[in-house]
Amino acid sequence: MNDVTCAIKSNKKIADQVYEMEFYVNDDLIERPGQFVDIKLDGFFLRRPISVANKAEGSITLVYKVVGEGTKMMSSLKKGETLDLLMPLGNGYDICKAESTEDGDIYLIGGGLGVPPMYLLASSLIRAGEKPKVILGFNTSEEVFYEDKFAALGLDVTVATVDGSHGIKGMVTDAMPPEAGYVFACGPEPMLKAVYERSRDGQFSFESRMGCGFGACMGCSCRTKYGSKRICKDGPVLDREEIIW
Amino acid sequence: MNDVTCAIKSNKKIADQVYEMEFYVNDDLIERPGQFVDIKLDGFFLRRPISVANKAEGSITLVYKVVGEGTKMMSSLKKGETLDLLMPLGNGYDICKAESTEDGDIYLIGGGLGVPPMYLLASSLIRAGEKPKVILGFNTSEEVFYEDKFAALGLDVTVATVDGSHGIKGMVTDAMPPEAGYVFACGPEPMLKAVYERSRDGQFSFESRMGCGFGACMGCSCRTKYGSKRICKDGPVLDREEIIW
Amino acid sequence: MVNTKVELSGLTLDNPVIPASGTFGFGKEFAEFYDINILGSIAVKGTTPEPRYGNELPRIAECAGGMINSVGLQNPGMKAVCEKELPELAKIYNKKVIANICGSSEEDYVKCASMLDAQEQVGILEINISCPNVKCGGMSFGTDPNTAAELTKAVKAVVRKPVYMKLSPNVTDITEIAKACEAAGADGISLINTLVGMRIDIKRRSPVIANETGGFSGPAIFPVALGMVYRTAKAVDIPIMGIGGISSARDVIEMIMAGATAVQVGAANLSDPFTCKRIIEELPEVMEELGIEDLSEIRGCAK
Amino acid sequence: MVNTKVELSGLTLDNPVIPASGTFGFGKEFAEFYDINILGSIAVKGTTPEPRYGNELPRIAECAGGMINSVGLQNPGMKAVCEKELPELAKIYNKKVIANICGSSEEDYVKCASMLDAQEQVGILEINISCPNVKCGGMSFGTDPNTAAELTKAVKAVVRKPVYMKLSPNVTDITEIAKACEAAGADGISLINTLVGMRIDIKRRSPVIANETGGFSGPAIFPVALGMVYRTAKAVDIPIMGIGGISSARDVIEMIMAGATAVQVGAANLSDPFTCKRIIEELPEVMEELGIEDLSEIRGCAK
Ligand SMILES: Cc1cc2nc3c(=O)[nH]c(=O)nc-3n(C[C@H](O)[C@H](O)[C@H](O)COP(=O)(O)OP(=O)(O)OC[C@H]3O[C@@H](n4cnc5c(N)ncnc54)[C@H](O)[C@@H]3O)c2cc1C
Ligand SMILES: Cc1cc2nc3c(=O)[nH]c(=O)nc-3n(C[C@H](O)[C@H](O)[C@H](O)COP(=O)(O)OP(=O)(O)OC[C@H]3O[C@@H](n4cnc5c(N)ncnc54)[C@H](O)[C@@H]3O)c2cc1C
Ligand SMILES: Cc1cc2nc3c(=O)[nH]c(=O)nc-3n(C[C@H](O)[C@H](O)[C@H](O)COP(=O)(O)O)c2cc1C
Ligand SMILES: Cc1cc2nc3c(=O)[nH]c(=O)nc-3n(C[C@H](O)[C@H](O)[C@H](O)COP(=O)(O)O)c2cc1C
Ligand code: FES
Ligand code: FES
Repeated sequence: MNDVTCAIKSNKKIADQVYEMEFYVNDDLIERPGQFVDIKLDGFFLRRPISVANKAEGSITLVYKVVGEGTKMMSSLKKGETLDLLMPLGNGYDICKAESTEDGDIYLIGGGLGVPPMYLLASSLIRAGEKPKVILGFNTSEEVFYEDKFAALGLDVTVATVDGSHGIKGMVTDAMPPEAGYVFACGPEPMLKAVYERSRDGQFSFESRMGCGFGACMGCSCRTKYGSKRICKDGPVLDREEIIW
Repeated sequence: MNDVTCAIKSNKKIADQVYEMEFYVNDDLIERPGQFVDIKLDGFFLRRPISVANKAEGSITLVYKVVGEGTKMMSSLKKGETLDLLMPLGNGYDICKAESTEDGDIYLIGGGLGVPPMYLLASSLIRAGEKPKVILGFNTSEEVFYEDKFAALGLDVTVATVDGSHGIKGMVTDAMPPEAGYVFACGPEPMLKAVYERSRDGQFSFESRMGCGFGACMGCSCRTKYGSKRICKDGPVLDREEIIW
Repeated sequence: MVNTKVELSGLTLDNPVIPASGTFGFGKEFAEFYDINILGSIAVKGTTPEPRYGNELPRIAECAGGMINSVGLQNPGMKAVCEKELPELAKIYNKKVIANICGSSEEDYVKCASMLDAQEQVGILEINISCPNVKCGGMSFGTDPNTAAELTKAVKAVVRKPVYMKLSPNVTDITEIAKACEAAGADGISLINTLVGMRIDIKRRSPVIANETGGFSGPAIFPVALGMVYRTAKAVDIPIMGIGGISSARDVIEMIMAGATAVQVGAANLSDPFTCKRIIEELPEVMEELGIEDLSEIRGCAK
Repeated sequence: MVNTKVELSGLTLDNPVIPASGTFGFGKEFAEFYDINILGSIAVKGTTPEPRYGNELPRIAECAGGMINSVGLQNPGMKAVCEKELPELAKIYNKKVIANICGSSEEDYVKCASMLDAQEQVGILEINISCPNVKCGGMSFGTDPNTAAELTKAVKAVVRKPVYMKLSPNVTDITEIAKACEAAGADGISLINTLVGMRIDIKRRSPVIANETGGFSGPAIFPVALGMVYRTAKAVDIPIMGIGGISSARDVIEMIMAGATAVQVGAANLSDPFTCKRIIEELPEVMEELGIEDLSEIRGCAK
């Protein structure tokens, strides 16, 4: 774990209320897709956890939605300004586990702000020789982002919007087969649960309000079949078989 | 009273821990020497009261000493940054009262950070046809500021330092006649009291920790011969005859 | 158009925003900043039977997100309040005000309450049994349910206007005190007053405040106030004025969702004199954003 | 060279800075950030006889200058603490630690205290009678002087190590509880634990914390903590660990001037994991600036 101060390379709007921010930082710090950073913002006591959406030589990219005062402040930051981050945090997705399954396609399923970590995950899986199918869910067309980026990776991408204004109408599960072999999912809890029910195996990334973000305070513990786990440290990614709803 | 947002024109060190800051603002807002502004600083709940040291067409100047976190932050502000000020605050010095006395010289006596308001006062008195004598007190030579500026006004200036490293050795009272006719004084309370005892008449400016700075909270009330007065609104300048020590 | 009106013991306020007692004087300093007629009401400075100078200086200390005061109820006494301060306020404010009353004995409270009850301008009597800054009286009335109930009864016996008991947060169980006041006939509860707090000047090696400790308030105390309003709203059926740390329209909504009918804004007026104006202007926008048409829809909705 | 050493019931600490219970786990997460051997001591996570999962999520809410937690004493139980957590901590921390003990009954406390008393690593037993986050036990032991005294006696009867009673600030008069604990044989007092606080999510119209209210701490509560330490230090003769809102070396000095012998740093560790390291590094500089050679010179000097 590191506490790094890094300069903003860019910070721009990419969809309704959604921003993409790139930082200059040693990208080797991020070991796995699904890991996150915890951002200290002036005037806020707690840090803001945001998943890593992408990394390049010497930089990482986050995608975040303005939902409250903290993310609003983030959206006002300019190129050159610096931020204090703790990183890397969380276990992240273990792509080796997916390789070992042999029953059918691998699905990457992201809902809303669960989409960003799927992008770095997709790149990692491709590098490992996999070709996952991508399903992205949003409420409406104005919220859609990253569809083109996933397509540019050469992947099969389906977008579902609740109001049908873009892609198919409905939920991500409406774009899933009745029972998917292996899923990597990130998104709101009701979505995760629906995906869970239509999958045989997989990894699911959870959110929780966090005190520390690095495993010390027990503010984020959840029950699993193997006892209590800290979403910030032992998660945010849990294996399908250990999840208790 | 006004709440103004104004841009910093300059902010520079002029003596040990002492800074001079100039703002762009309508200087007509300042009606009298001895008035002050109350500055909102990011991250601090209460405002910081600072006397107006000088004004020019479209700007005012403050001189302040770094004594704590708030003034430390002020000292780090750069040209072009903006500050939120309440102004003008306080009654200020009434120079008409001094004109009416006929027994001898008018003395301007400033100690430490009581010196700045004396400068605007000196200019006002000169404009009104007076030629006050100026006595400035500091602890040591490194703290001395504005001696040259008073001299440039054509006034007779005496500087006293406690350690004798500049000007005469001693307190401002060591540079005073046994009994001064009319004094305008600003400085630490022990100095004010000593000056009070060596003067027949005059006006004294007091400090107090303030809640509001504009007369609403009674956080700064002091006892006077005419009942309680609010240092921020009915003061900071009190007439000699009303003061109770 | 959203409706910001609220009703408080028969008094209809244009909006729930009321400057808290002691942080707004008798209004005139704020009238220099904006037209104070926009305010729902005004809780004027705490009044005692006799004039009071208050505590020695320094009376103010700064804290992270707030301040400490030990003004000690400096006020000109009930006669001057009725004959001078309130008539002057009437010239610049044309709505009913909330009189805030304090004393050192039951007799003090009763005397002061009955005199202020007779003022037409006064809509509600707020009985401050929670001031941490006065030696006898004040908080001591607010820390024991029986004493609080007796005082409530004594005041209610001599007045016609609604009586709100203003409680101290410096107690083990605020709901007990609130229930005792309700049972004794209080028309409403105002809470919270300041927390006991302190700062030390490490250079001078002594307390910043002459009185050593003082009353701590401002945004820092909001979570404490909210929790007490929430718990008290569940415990009593009379209306609550939510006070403590409010500085934004969102804070107002949070307080009302916790169970408050109206709110008071204290320390925030001092650091930004436009606070109440800003809140009143932002409130309709925030209500629209949250889909709230009328504040009564959300009162106590957080369960 | 200034001397930052302090003595706490016979234990000499290299400096007065101790991470507060519940905000430092059993040290290992912080050891990834810095060498934790610089710490004066460590107050480890509150321990109960049986393992405890704690409260439902969400357990955390943010406030201006602080946070609310309702972890609810999640811990692996005293057996796992003694057999696993403490031995693991011993590998990365070579000084004595402070065991923090909680329970739902006197029996729980006694059981847990006697087991932890037997651990060589433990230098002080801190009895948490102030947790606002557990339904039975916890705070209820800390709000009544008699109950607090009885528990103190019961624990003292079965242990040899110094016993510090950790008190709740959510009481009318903390000095009464502290005096009762002192009379019952406590070796020291730790204060304060968290204030009861709350936040409401105005979009969801419900409390942020699943448990509704929780324990409020962080820089925002510093003035409350300081005032309580100050008043308690005047009321008792046993040493005090000052806790609440500390985030800088200047805060440490202020707490010691109020009467604390050592201090604990809680929530600030969570938002900045380097807080204790920074404080320990800054402390000698601040002492020099203020002309303090030894911390014992200034203990309780603010009068
Ligand atoms: C592991 C993890 C990864 C995340 N990745 C992303 C991402 O890639 N992009 C993105 O837009 N969002 C992400 N989130 C959610 C993001 O952390 C919140 O939207 C953000 O903290 C809201 O801050 P705010 O100040 O704008 O909102 P406010 O509601 O004002 O925040 C108040 C407090 O609640 C916390 N909070 C509010 N919502 C959430 C939430 N959903 N999850 C956790 N804490 C919350 C805040 O951190 C803060 O402490 C992630 C959350 C977690 C736990
Ligand atoms: C009417 C008036 C005019 C002043 N004019 C000047 C001036 O021209 N130049 C100058 O250098 N200083 C002046 N001061 C003093 C100046 O206000 C303080 O030095 C400053 O507020 C310290 O802030 P800080 O955050 O650095 O110190 P801190 O000690 O960290 O401040 C903590 C709190 O105490 C208050 N405080 C601390 N010292 C004083 C003080 N001496 N007077 C009032 N409040 C204080 C602060 O405002 C703040 O609320 C004046 C004070 C008053 C009342
Ligand atoms: C300077 C000052 C003076 C106060 N005077 C009174 C008073 O006279 N009567 C009273 O009931 N409360 C008084 N209070 C308490 C406030 O009315 C309010 O209950 C408290 O400050 C909490 O609100 P806040 O956090 O918004 O400040 C005073 C508060 C301050 C800051
Ligand atoms: C996440 C969290 C968990 C805590 N757990 C405990 C605990 O197990 N035992 C205890 O006595 N106090 C516990 N506390 C209280 C702290 O030890 C401390 O008394 C309090 O937080 C005040 O200090 P602070 O303002 O520095 O946080 C906890 C506090 C926090 C924030
Ligand atoms: S947030 Fe602190 S343990 Fe996970
Ligand atoms: S500081 Fe508020 S009245 Fe003077």
